Amino acid sequence: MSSRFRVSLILLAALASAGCEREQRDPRGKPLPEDQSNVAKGDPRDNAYENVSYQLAQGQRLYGWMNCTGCHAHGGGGMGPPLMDEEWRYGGRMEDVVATILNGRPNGMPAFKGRITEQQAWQLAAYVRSLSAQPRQDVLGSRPDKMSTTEPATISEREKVVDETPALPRDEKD
Amino acid sequence: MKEGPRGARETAMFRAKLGKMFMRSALGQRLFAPIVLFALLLPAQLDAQRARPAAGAAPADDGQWTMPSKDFASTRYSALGQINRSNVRQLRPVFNFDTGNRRGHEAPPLVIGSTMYLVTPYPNSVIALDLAKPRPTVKWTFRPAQKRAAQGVACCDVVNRGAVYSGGRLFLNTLDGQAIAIDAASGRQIWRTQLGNINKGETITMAPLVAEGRVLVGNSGGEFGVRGWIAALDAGSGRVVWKAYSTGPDKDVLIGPGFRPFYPSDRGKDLGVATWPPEAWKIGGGTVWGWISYDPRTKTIFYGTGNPGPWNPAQRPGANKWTTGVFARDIRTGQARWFYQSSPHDLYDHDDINEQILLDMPVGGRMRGVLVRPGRNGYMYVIDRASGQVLSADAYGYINSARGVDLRTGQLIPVKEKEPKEGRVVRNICPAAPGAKDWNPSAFSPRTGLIYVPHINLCMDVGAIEANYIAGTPYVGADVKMYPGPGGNRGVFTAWDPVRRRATWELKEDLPLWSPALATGGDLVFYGTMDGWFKALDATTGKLLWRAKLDSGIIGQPISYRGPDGRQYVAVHSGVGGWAGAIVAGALDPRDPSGALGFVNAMRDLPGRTKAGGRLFVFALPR
Amino acid sequence: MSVMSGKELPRDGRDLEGTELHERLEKTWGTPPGLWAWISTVDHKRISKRYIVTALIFMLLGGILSLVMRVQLATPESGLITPDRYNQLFTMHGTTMMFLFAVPVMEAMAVFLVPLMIGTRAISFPRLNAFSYWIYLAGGVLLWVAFILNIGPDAGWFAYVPLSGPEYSPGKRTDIWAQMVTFTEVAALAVSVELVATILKQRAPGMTLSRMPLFVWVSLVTSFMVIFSMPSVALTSGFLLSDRLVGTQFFNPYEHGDALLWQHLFWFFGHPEVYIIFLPGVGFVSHIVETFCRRSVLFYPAMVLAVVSIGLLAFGLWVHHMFATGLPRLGYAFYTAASMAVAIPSGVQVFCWIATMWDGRPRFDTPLLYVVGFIFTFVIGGLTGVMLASVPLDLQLHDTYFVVAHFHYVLIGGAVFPLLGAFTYWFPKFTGRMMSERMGKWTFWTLFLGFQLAFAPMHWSGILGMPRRVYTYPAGLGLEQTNMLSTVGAFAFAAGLFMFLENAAVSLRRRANAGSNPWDASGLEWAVSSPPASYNFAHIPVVSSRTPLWDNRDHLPVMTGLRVDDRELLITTVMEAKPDLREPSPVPTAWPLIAAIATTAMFIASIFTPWAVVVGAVPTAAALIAWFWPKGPETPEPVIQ
Amino acid sequence: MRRALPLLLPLAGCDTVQSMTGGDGRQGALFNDLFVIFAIVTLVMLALVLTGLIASIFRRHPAKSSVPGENDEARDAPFRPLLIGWVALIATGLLFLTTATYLTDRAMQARAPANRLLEIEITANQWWWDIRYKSSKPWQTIRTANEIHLPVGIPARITLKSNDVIHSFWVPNLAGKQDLIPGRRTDTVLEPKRIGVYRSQCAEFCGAQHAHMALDVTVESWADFNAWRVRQLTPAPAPATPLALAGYNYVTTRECASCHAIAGTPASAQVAPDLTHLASRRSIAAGTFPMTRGHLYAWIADPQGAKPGNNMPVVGLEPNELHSVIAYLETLK
Repeated sequence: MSSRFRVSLILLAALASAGCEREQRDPRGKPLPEDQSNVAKGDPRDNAYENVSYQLAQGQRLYGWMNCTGCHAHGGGGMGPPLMDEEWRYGGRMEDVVATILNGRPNGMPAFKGRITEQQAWQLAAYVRSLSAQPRQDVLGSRPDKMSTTEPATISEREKVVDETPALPRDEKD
Repeated sequence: MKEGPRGARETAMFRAKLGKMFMRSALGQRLFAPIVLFALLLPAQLDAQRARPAAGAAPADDGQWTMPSKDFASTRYSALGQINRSNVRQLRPVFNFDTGNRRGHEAPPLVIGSTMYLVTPYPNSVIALDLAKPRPTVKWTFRPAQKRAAQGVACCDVVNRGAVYSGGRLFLNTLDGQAIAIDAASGRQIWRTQLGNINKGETITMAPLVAEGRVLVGNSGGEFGVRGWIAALDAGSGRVVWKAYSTGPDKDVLIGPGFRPFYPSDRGKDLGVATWPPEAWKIGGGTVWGWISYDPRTKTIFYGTGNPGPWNPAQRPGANKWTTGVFARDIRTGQARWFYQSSPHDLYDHDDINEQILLDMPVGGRMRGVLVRPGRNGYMYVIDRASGQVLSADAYGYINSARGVDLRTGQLIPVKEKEPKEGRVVRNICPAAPGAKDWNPSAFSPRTGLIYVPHINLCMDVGAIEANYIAGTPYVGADVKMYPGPGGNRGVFTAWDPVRRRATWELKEDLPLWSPALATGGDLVFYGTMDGWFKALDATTGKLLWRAKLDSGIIGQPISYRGPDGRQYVAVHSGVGGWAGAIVAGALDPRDPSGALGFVNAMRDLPGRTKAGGRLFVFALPR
Repeated sequence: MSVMSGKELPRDGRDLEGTELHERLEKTWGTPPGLWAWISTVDHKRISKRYIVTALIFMLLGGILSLVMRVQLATPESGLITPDRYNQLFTMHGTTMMFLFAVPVMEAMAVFLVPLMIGTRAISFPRLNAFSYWIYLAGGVLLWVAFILNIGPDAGWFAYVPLSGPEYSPGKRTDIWAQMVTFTEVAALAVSVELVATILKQRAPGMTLSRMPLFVWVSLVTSFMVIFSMPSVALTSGFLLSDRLVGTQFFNPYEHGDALLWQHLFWFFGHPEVYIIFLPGVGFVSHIVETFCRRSVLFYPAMVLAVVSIGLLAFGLWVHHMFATGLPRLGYAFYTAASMAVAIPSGVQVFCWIATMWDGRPRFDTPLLYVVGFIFTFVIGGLTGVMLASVPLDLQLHDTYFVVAHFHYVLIGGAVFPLLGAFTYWFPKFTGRMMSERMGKWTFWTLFLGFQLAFAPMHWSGILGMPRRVYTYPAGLGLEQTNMLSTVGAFAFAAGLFMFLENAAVSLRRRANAGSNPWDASGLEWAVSSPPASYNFAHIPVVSSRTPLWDNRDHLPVMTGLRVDDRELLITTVMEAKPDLREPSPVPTAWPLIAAIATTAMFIASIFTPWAVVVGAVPTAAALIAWFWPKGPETPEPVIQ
Repeated sequence: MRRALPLLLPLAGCDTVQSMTGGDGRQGALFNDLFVIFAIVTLVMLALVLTGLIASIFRRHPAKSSVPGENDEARDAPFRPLLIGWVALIATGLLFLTTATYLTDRAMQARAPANRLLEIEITANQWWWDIRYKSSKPWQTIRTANEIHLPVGIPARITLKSNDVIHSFWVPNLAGKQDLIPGRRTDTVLEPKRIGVYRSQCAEFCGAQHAHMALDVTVESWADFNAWRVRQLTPAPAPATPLALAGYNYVTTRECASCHAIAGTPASAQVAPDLTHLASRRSIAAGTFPMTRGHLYAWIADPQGAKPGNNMPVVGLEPNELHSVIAYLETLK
């Protein structure tokens, strides 16, 4: 009985660590680590933001509030490049995305340093990475309460449009 | 033009009778009939049944192409007739030139003498080609110094709509908000004036208009909460002579005692403030990024103002003067003469920046000096040039967001259910945000009296959300998905008879038409499609006579000119892009239907049908 | 007519008596000691006891949460717990009390009592009964483990969308809540189906519908209510899960979903739910009143009619939870009238109990004290309910502490007091031991006064403008005193509950001394030994009145003819309870547990990936196939008269 | 009669700024009348039940010897008229209450003529109130937050919408609740009868800071209201001191300007409360603190301290920045 009890305790602890990480709600964000010598291992804030549902949800809200949508749409891009594909012009790690957001990039990405807090930049970066399915998929909610951007709209039924071109002797092509 | 309606009809009847009498007489039949017929019928057509370009605004064709709209009346009509309906099938490319740029090429080539000038999208290089050589070569290239960050605040691809030649100089605008004059011979910069501030989201994409020694320039950035303006620069020095804003107090808008709008709703003090919530006019848009026409007789410019910001209408209750309307201004002082607002309190991003073709034509039996403009909102407006009165407004595309235009008040009659609302997607709004027709201008042929309108047939779903203004970032407040309108075709090419107020013929195109039209004296119309077909139609019947597939989709402005060898040439840029082609030019992800402000949803097939490019193509008949 | 038998059967035990019969039956029906038997048992009494103990543990846990909340609210702007945690606390409190305590404990009481009251040897579908317990346990454990891991739901027990939707409730908190609802509704539906079948088809011969004990009537009505209302919440929590997990648009107003759809569907379940909890209390009270006043409850037909009409009315007043949403005003009048009309059957019941006390010879033992406490508290709760039915009053009182006070008066007054009375009353039947009467009286008064102290001031808190579900309130609004009183009262009430459990625990350690009918009650459940044998009745009793043990004090007529070497039940007709068939009853098996484990794994995994539904369907189907695999001809045989 | 309600509520003591007993609005007063009617009827019913209960407990019951359950059905009969009477009494009472409900509801619904209405639009957000006073003249639209002013005696139509989850608008002293539901538009009318200061609080659970989502309601004379309205239309004054100027520069160009607007400055963001007349308001952070310098410091230095989970981030201002920002904000009267 006691060994079974111990096993279930261990299982519970494992669950706890998995569950707690995703479910943490820290409205102040994670402070910068004191010791920066371990940079090679990656910033410890990576997981604290992108595997935490609350931070991703905050990032999702800020993505709208800070007008990211205006240029990058809901990941498909527009004035700015798409964010939902695998391509990263300036690097796709959390630190790179945060740097892009805070410092801007020369071809038009404005710098948000001084306009948003560093914590918000991390939240945004986590959300941006989720657009291309980088973090765990069970962390972010399925959809926001906004217009669906996963379904194409086709209210007017599209008919096949016949090209009314007569047969030509030859089509010029360079 | 003081002929009354009865007078015109009687004159025409008299001439017709006279013609019949001559035809019946043996003498007439044998000797004089052809000559007399020609002499009698031509003026009859011009006077009674047909529109013609405004007197003085469209001088006789010299075979050159000095400004994007061809002339001040904006006809895009070349009188050259060497290429005509019978020989167009032999048209073939004579040379092409790679601009080295892969974004949307909306600019036309200019031809002055034996030199052709090209303007590329950002970085807006100007390339002079020597046409005198058998294989045209580059005479010089001008690369304006400009800020790279400007690319980030260009709403709809980093396009440029062309330069203007005047008095030995080329004038062009750069994306980062400069107006530049260069010496056409050497490519040397003469002056440059910084007009726009990209940190606020201001860019310039329009082609300037030069007249009376003034260079007219307006800003872009209606999706960034900028305040729209048009400025007149001294062509010699680049000094700003006047600057008229599209919102704000009358003194900023250059509204003075000479302002006589036709409709009472446009009269009143400081309407540019009073028709907005407090402070909203400062970030209210009304940019001037489209086409300017000029009537030299009255020294009046006509231009349209862009959409109010943000798109979400709930954030700007009121009529939002002076956005989405047409201004008539004195070119010398900038003082407004009249204004007409086609979409008060715009709901759908229906910028009113489309071309205005200045015509003299019979309206209700009387010749009137009018401007005709196919509006974004789907109505073909005929407006009196002198008074600003709307003489007619007829739908030329499918519209379900409005019931029509009340000609008594000039007001658009909106359909309440189609008004975008916060919290709920409004579906199936037609026409969509780019309107029934976007920037790409129509052409007018005095030979057929028809206006050739390349336009689009898209509807959309809009989910309005509260937009947040942060300087230098988009200020839109709407999620949009566009899709083909009724019929399933996304583009339409319409030949519109402005006198009879209806389409003479119409051609469905699968893809939206984003390229302007060109009409020629050979009774041909040219236009391009986004999958790269360059087409020539019979101007009277709309029959497709010739087409050629180019390496990339066409959104450029086709022109026609007489080369140094005396032959007629037709030239156009390929290079897909712009708002409609952003999915290719910007390599957008088709999985997100809201991409490019919702245009991606309608263009998901485009990447499979064309690729990015940027190349000038010149066609001619075989020697 | 005392004996009706089938044709001569060699093994039917008709000639057996006393110990030999007991041994034969115990061999057939009993559960041998050992873990395996413990897992595989299908005895309704054992499963009911598990249910009750589990539900009480959940009640204690939920109660502890309420004490923490009361400490937080004792003083204004208290910083004891964070708002995030507080929101989890009240959500867990409401969810635990409604889904994991109140409904299961009421159904568990019915699972124990109904077969005994109607004179049958087992509940129908006993394996389903076992399955329902395991599923219920899994749902409860899921919720509480999640809470301990800081994944407790935090959107309130009615989880209004869009707050509970994918955008505003990030993480898995609400998914766990919604899936817990799925677990408990499966369990409740299963039990309800068993009860309906048992009540309609397994009553002792002669127990016509008009002789059915009131608690059995109540169980029948609540079971039907569960069957009709639970699908509504199943549907809507399914919508919520699919919105949250696969991005459907049921509740997204932008995509023409509707936030109010949730409220309609939830309250179409939620309001009947209140009566599902309260009606068993009516049954308990009726039995206690009868026994301790030594007189059957007045106007049995009126009582039955009242119960049935409450059951029907319960489905016609869900909108009174939604008066503030701005629905069309005209419709409100109907819901106001329907809500107020509930006062009529309730008034009839209260009248009948009081008149029974008046006309009977009441002996104020602890169970009857609970009835008195119940009547006082429930009438107050009912009258504030009449106030809340009035639209103009509700628009002010809605979602304030006035409502909190109201529903605690109704639910604690109307359901928990009768339940505690019922525990005391049937404790000898469950355990064979009496609870301490002296301790019981102390307990009652502590609970009663503690309750009034805790909840009466909440009416004032509400009127002074305190909304419910606030983790704190500002000073200076006059809320300090009322909240402090409530906190003190809550602790007194908690002390009372502790005394009750203490009393039960101490009593359990005493010698079994209760005898089969310690209270001299009238129902069939008192005809069997305390605690009842595994087979309940050695012979199936035959009934000729509503109070068989009072009317046949010397010898209860019985019928024989059921096998003793195999599990067999007597099936009677629906209306007249005439013997009809002999139906085999399933033997113990572990398949319900295995099926429950498979189902649980599928439900929980589906929170993390929708593919779990597909993958998890395989083991679930396998377990069910094994469970239902036919084991030979087991057709029911007719009873030959 | 409306003054009778407090008498029924001994603990209430006095009317507070957030109490149903106030009856300071037309609907609130009608509520009080109806509540008193209900209270009287229900108390009478309660008294009847308790009388019966106590009487049947304490009456002298028959001797214990007789057999239980004997002749029960026969003994039911004498109680039948009593039961019928009791049911009739309840039904009459309910009918009376239903009628009173209906009449009160009708009276509450009675709308004033449209030309006398004040039009206000309230948008709920997690966890603050966005207020717009509409006008047929768009430039006279007022935007403010977490505070409404109402002229006494004039009905104000309030249009309600929500930007995120369901909230409920409730000024207990003036009128009942009305939910704000995303995707729907609801409305209510407030008609204050007495000059005073009241407090409104969100009444539908809306997430982490539901408890701190309050709205100050000032009911004042027509003249005072108009003065307030004119003041609200004026843009923020230019900063006068060097310290305020430093604050102005920070507020209008840095993090603050990404969410807040101050009329007359470049800050025009709209997702957070408008700050143009911040210092003239009664409270900070949707009724969380009173408007004092100390609380302003506390709020801006650490918004997650007293209102954890709200959407204002911890910016981490340096002390000198904090001083200047506060100095500037205090000029926004």
